Amino acid sequence: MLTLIVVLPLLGFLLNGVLATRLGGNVVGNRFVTVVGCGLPIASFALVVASCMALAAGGYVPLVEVAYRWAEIGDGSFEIAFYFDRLAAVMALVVTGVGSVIHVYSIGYMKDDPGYGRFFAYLNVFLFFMLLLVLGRSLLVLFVGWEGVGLASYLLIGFWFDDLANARAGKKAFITNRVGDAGFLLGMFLLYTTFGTLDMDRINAAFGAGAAPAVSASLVGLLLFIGATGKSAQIPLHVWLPDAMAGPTPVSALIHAATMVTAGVYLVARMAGVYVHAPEASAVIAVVGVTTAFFAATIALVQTDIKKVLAYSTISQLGFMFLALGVGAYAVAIFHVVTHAFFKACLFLGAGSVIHALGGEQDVRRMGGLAKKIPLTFWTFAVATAAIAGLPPLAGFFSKDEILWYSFASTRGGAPWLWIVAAATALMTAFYMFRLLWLTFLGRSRMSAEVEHHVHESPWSMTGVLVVLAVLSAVGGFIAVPHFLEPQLALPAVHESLHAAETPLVVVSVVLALAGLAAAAFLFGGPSERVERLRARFAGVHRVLSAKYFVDELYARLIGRPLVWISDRVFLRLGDRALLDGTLHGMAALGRGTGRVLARIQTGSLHLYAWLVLAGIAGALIWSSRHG
Amino acid sequence: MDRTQLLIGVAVALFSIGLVGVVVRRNVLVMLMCMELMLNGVNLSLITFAQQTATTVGAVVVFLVFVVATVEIALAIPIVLLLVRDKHTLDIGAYSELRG
Amino acid sequence: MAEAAVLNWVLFLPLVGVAALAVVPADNGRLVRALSFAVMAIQLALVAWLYTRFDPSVGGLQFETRLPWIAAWGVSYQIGLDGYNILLVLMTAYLGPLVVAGAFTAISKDVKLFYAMVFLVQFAMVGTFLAQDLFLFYVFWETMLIPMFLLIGIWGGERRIYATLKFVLYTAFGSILMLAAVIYLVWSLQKTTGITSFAFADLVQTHLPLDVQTILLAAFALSFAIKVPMAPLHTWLPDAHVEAPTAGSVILAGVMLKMGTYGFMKLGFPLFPDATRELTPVLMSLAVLSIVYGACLALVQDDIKKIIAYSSISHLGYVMLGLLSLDLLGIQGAVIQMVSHGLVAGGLFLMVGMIYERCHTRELAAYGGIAKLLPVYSVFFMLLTLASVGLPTTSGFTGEFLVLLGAFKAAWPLHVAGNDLPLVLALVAVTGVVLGALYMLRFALGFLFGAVHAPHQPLADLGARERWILGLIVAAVFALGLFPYEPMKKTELAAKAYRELIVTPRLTARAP
Amino acid sequence: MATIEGLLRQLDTLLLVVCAFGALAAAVTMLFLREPMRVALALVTSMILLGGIYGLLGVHFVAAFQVLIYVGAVMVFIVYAIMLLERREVEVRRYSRLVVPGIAGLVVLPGAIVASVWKPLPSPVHELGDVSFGIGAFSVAFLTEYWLLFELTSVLLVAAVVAAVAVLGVGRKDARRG
Repeated sequence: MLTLIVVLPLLGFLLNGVLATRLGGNVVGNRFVTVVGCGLPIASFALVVASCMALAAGGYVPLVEVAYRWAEIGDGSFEIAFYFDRLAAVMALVVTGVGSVIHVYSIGYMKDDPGYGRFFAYLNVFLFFMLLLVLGRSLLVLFVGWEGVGLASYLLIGFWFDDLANARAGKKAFITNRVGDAGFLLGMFLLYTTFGTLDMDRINAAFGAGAAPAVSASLVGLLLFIGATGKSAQIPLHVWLPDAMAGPTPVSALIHAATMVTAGVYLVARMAGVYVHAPEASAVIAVVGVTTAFFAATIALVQTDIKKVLAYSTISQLGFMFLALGVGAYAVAIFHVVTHAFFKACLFLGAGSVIHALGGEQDVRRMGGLAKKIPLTFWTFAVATAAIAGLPPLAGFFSKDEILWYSFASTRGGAPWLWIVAAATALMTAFYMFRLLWLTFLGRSRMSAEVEHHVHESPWSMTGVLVVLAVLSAVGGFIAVPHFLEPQLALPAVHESLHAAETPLVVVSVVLALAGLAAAAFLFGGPSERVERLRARFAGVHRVLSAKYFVDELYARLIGRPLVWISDRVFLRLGDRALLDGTLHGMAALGRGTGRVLARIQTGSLHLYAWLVLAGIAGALIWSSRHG
Repeated sequence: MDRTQLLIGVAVALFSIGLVGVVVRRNVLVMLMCMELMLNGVNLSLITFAQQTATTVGAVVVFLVFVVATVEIALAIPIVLLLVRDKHTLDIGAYSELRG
Repeated sequence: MAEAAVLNWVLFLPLVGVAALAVVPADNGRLVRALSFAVMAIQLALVAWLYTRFDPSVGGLQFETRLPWIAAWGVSYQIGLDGYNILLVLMTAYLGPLVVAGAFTAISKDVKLFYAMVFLVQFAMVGTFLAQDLFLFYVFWETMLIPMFLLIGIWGGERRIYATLKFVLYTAFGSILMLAAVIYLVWSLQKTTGITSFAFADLVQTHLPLDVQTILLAAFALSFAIKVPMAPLHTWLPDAHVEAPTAGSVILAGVMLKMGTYGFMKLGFPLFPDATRELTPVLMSLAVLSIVYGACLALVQDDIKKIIAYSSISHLGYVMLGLLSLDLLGIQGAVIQMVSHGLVAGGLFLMVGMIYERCHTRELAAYGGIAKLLPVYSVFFMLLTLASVGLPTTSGFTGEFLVLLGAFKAAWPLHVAGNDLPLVLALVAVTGVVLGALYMLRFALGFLFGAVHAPHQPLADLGARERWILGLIVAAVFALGLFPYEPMKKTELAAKAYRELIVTPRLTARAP
Repeated sequence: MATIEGLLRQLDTLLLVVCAFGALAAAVTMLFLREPMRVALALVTSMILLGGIYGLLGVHFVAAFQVLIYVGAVMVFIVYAIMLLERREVEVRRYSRLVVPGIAGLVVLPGAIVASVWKPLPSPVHELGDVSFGIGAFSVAFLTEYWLLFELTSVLLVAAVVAAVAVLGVGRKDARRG
């Protein structure tokens, strides 16, 4: 059954990819694509639900299903096997559930695109790899899915490849991920070298049994975390995610918000058995996470592209998740993955609906006052915004609040300063999200008359999905994911002395969210001079934030250009052409020159030749008598 | 000085004289004859050693040398004829443009 | 033994093809092409049958033929299949019909001669793989050069003479050294054991002192390293590839480069195990240098054929790394990587040939937005690109992953013991994964995507013949990526034997 | 008897020495004679004397070949060529520019040979001229042990004939065209 869950989307990919594209001559129409492209993920979702029931019926003993043996070398055996436990169940539900609704949403969004079949094929193959990632028992299978989702992301970011910028963004995503993957690979190698297996349950068990002094858990943890930074867009490998917004909006929702980017979180949670024994690695994760959360939030404050704001918000939220992982609250991180999937998917799809309504416009400076024109989109968007801002009792409130709490009080690395940075980030989150809401939907319209005339609410297939997701964003917090995962991923102990602080902290965080709301309302709800004045006051800061701290430029200066320079000048021109070929040509020239000199001897005088023979014989004889 | 040494000495002398003849004389035909002289020197040494060791192989090689000498002359004379027809001289210096 | 007879047929079938071509009228191009294809297809069928008959649980040679050839020198005609060569022979036979079919439209000059040359190359290549006698091996090894030389020299591009000269000089230079080493090796075998033999099985019994081993290994290694090619002996490759006709490039990249790595695996290292262990740091450094150097150079090329040519250098660096790691994973990975590279680079060269037939230029800058113009072509191109990048589910992943895993696994205990070099090399090799993605995606980006521009529009998308060719290659690539179990079982015992041969010391104190 | 045999032996040796020095003297004169015809005669003299040496050594059939093939065929051919070409000859300088190095070579080459190869010979198995083996032994050797070489000589001769004809043919064609 687990195999079938994975294979169904692959089947969809093959059917759509072959029959509905020019490869197979477009033999089927859009209706077929829709049925196959959406039906199979939904079927997959149904199977996941069934598997969950089976899991519950079996008393939550993990289900294992071996598909086939990939390779067997010496004593090492690599199996393609699937593993279904509580964690995998949660993730699989999110992936297939949110995945399915986004598939449905895409029917409307991509309706008139000439690449309709291709789009669904790509979405299906993404789902296939994502399920492989989530359900894989060994790190190898996980890695296959890991790279595969990267591929799907690459293809989907560059979906409209006529514009070279889109294709370039796809390439950037792929390469950045590959950098992380190199670290991931090393982590895998180290684990395999030590334990002779890549099965994650066995590795966790081995660390749990304390039988692993052979290798430092922190080293393994850090190497795997490098992979996670790539996939989950954490500093320093976060640069690809904002550019990835070049893809169609459902892609941004599915891949770059709800599922794929949380793969890093999933990986760390899945390997919790290692990280529990790796306090140094955990500390690094917490610091990287909170730093990423903070800096991404600051950038999001000034972005003007609706999708870019959401992208930086995603990076920031992922930072929160890693913060949770870093302080040992793995189940809480997964909880945030789930709620984040709901509200961020809702936000992205809402943004998609806006973009759809405005005929492709993405700049919030040319929006405003859309609330009345597209009310359904507005209300769902507003709910999701409130959820991400952490207003109770919406989903984001619960998960974020738990993260803040554990970052403050966990005995596994919690610290007040982590809480302070995280709380400041939460404040900024509330601010920039409501800023976005205001700029897009409220206030005066800044649209051109032409665009304004065409504004229309999206079809039901899209708004219906928005409603579903908005409802989930609202009530998702009541799904007690940490509690469900507790038997597998125990929550960290809390410093006893800090118990008293729990309620005040909750109050503070709610106040912070409301403060963000109020600030946004004050700045953007009122006359625009307020914003202008603020921007003028902090012109320098604004420039740095708008330029995303110049990280892209820095990378280009430090890595990109030197690499090309060295390759071109040192390796190609100096190495290959000058030294190697130069030596070769030099030797050839030497040979030719020698030949020319020797040709002088060939005078045509037979006497000379004969004399040379004579001298040669004499010389040879003398030489041989000397040395013989 | 026994016979062997005498004959080998003569053989060496004949070979050397032949070779020097090729070096110093200018007439093509004389040069050809000097080459024959060299071959004769070699033949003499072969026969001498063959006799000394009482084997047939020396005589066999001498026979082969005869054949080669015949062939050489049979080819050299027509070539010389052609060259003379072209250059109207037997002077070897006139043929130096035959070089590659 | 029917199998042994069939194996001989496999070897000599290309010569039969040459003979058959001789009697076919030259002006009947259709017949010439059909005949050539049929012969290659039969060869493939025979090899495939042998592959199924090959028993993976038996070590050593199977389907062996051994006949005395030059008895006085101990030379015999000895061929057979073993774990070392079975996959390579299968791959060579697999590429054969595809190469022939790929050249149907590309070659219009001296068609008969062209196919005759392809047959001769095929004959020599299969022979090199099958030979179990050093003399026979050397004969095939050298025979290979001549038709290849003609293929580039007659049907090549503008600077073909320069390219052929460079190719032949490099390879001939290596061969001469190897010949000298071969003679010395056989001589010393005779001195020490009294056996005069060129058979591999006998030669691996030679015991030699370390310094002699080192010199002989250096001679063999130079010859093989030129063929691989390993940096810094690689500069003949880009020129040869660029000037060669498509079929030539495919043969060159697909099979001929493996001669070098196969030579190392079958001969170079097992014959001189102690020197190999001694020189491993140097050779491994060169392998890793090749990986990085080839990748960096591929990054800055403007000629699409050169990109693939330099990528070959990088990919074969992995093979060398795997072979030198002396870990079973690495060795098996190296074998798979050889086959994978043959398929992927061969496929990419075929694709370059197809676009060249349509647009007559190899300038990367001349292209853009091919995905819009030729969607089917682009799908295949993308798949092969991904295989080249080493994405999971493709054969490239199987090879690279196992090689890197093996290298790391072998390096870690050394690192723990205080020797950091192998670990550092393994780490540098892992960066090749990133660089590989960088240059191939740069290629794909400029080539497939962006605004549409290409010379000689409108362009026709792939026809049925071309789809079949590429489809078969892609199918093999995925088969090897998804189900490497079967093929690796066939090579497992050979990999173990190789490892045993090298880790067992075989020194003597003094020269014979 | 003993004395007669000894006398004969000494006579034998004397003849050998005379022949050897005669051949040598004839060879030396070849270097100095201007007229090719005289050079040819000196060479014939030298060859006949060498034939005498062969005869004295007991290889009579080689001596016969020497006279028949060399003097009878080769030299006649050369003499014929001299007679054919001589009258057109205007003036050929006798010596080349390399006369001094050449003479130096005359000193150096034998010196080198003697210096390098000369060593006390092992006492000969047989005194020279003791064993004489005739045409029979020679023929048997040729037809058994060296049959391949024998066959090859015939091939070589045929090739030479063909080549000579070809050379002359080329010359004729050139002449006609020119």
